[in-house]
Amino acid sequence: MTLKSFVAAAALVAVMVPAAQAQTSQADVLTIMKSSFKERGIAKLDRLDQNELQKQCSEYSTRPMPAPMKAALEKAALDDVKYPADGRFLGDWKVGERIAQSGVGLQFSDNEKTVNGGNCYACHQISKEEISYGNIGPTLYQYGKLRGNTVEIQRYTWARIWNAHAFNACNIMPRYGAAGILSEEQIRHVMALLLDPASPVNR
Amino acid sequence: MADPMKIRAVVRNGVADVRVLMAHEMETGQRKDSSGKLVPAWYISEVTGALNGKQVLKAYWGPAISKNPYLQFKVKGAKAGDKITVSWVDNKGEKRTDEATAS
Amino acid sequence: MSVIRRGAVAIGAALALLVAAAPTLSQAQSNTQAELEKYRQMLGDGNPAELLVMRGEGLWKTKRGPKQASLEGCDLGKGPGVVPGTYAELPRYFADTDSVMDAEARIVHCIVTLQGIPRADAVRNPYSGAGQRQTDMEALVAFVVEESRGVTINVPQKHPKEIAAAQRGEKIFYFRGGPYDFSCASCHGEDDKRIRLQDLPNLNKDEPARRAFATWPAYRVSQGAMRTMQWRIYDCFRQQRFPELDYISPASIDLITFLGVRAQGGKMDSPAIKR
Amino acid sequence: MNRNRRTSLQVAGSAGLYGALLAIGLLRPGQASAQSLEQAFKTAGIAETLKALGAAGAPESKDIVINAPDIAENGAVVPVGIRSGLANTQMMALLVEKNPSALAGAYDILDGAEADVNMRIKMGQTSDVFAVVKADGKFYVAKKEIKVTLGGCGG
Repeated sequence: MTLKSFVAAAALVAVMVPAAQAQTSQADVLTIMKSSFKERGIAKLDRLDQNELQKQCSEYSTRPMPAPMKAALEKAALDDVKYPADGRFLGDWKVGERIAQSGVGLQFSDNEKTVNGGNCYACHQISKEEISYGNIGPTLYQYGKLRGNTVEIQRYTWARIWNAHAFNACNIMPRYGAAGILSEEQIRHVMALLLDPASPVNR
Repeated sequence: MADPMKIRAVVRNGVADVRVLMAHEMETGQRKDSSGKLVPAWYISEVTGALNGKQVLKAYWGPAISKNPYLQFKVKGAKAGDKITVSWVDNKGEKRTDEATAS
Repeated sequence: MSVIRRGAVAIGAALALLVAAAPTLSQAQSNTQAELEKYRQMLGDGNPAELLVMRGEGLWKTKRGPKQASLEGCDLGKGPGVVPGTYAELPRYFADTDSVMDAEARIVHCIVTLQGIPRADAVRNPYSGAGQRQTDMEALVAFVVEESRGVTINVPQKHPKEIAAAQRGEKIFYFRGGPYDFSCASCHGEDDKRIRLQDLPNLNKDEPARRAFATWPAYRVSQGAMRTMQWRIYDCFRQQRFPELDYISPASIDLITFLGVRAQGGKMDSPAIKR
Repeated sequence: MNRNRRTSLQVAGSAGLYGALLAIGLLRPGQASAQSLEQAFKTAGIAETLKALGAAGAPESKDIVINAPDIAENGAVVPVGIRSGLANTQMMALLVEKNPSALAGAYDILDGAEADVNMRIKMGQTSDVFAVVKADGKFYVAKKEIKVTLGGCGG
């Protein structure tokens, strides 16, 4: 092998090895993280301790996750969904709208008394009246009108809000029910915003 | 003492385009501090602009002008080398005057 | 490779959105974007960070601290006393501390070593609060970064510690945690995404990564203050629902190194002005 | 507070004297308008504020241009310009209907200045803004809606 072709080959290898798989280990990173953050108020250091889902989703951020692993994460997420005990899925869409608008809660600048918002408009279009909406998630405008308000759709939507990884492991949406961000009652109100025929979403 | 202003005056076709940045909190009087106490209103209440010492503009402001105020105005009959002077006074009586040469 | 794949996914997603959105809504959205562009352009006319740059320059040249020295002898990577162009090549490895430092860590180092101010004092309150005068640290950073305006970003990857920092930084970028399960990539891994109406740079892509790095520090009109790159990272983690990031901590410098390397070839345009 | 405004007021004399000077043409109307402004800065709503400015019932004019974006990304800083094409423009003011006090700023356009100013204002919410112009002793208005949007994912 000539020096020139060796250099070219080495360069090729360098390009092909994803940087994420270089010598830095996840353990090194966790050590660095833990030494760089401090707890403040409600945000304790244990927030850096990743659960299985977080760990695997981080690991496979830059390369495809093996299908069986993805399926297993999705099954675990779906099994984890807690449906309302009394079978009541829908609350008050007006309260749901306020929850969808609010982005506070769980930050170190919040406290125990802060009522968590759903932050829905940060990522989704929902009602047509709110022009300041994000597009990380799909539009939810006319969500109920397009899908109907059947029990199946209600159960599906509930599960999607509770733990969206049930349908697409490692997607971006927070696990509103599973991670305790919103209460069961709050989720009912958000459900109503999406599904109630009287909600501005469906009018 | 108040921080200096930044004044830029550029002459085109005999008109000086004057842009001024002022360092000021412009407190509305409606904000609460971390202990929940109302922070008193504190804002620039008057600004004057002058060309070679002759007043051409007088502004009266309330606390609805943004923090670190920006003001742009145009002066007729100006040429490069002219002196543009801007002065402000706030509702506590603090004041500041700065000068720029038009280019 | 992953960049290309993600790009393709993003294009697919964008097409799906185009097909799905009703014409009236997408038209309203483009009007919104045009008006926001006008808003941003009008802001660009006068950046209050210029006032802070003037203050920072004065502060840089003022004799302070127990040693009554100015910061004019500070070595920001191009030798003692050289400020122009340095920000565009930071973070970098410094032999005197045997570590990779970003601009803010290096300025703190100079405050401690040249002026004799205790480190704890230098890093105590780096960010100004609501209604407070901007901190000395913010003013100094404003001055230093202004001296690199127009300079090409060239964050070095020569020393093994520089390479290791960028590698750890990439892992931190993808580290999902906290009650929201967010990583940096949750918001900064795809094209043309927004939170509310704020555009999110896709930091996996050259152009947006360059633009993002080039325009921090920036004057944030929503806060009435110029914010530094350290603050940008700190506040992203706050909104990710992580604990509080320490000022100039190793993780922050690793992440900034990764972002700087991703931004290679961009031109510094800071302090910028943003919402 | 408003020490400086009081000073202007004293210079102009009492309101009665000011009016008398105006009437006999010794003072240019629009100049030293501090006396009406003192009150105008305290009023809410457009109608009350126009009244305090002495501009109640002013007609709309197409010669007044409000230069501002339709949408502001943040209410803390909203860039707004007023330009008047009306002959002999003496005073220009900007009012925000839904702010606690409507009057944001007023400008005496003296000899040597063009009737063209740009400023940045705070807006608490989406609102109509009004430009009030006094030209040749008469008042005119123009209006424009500016939408103020919410931002970020932590608020």
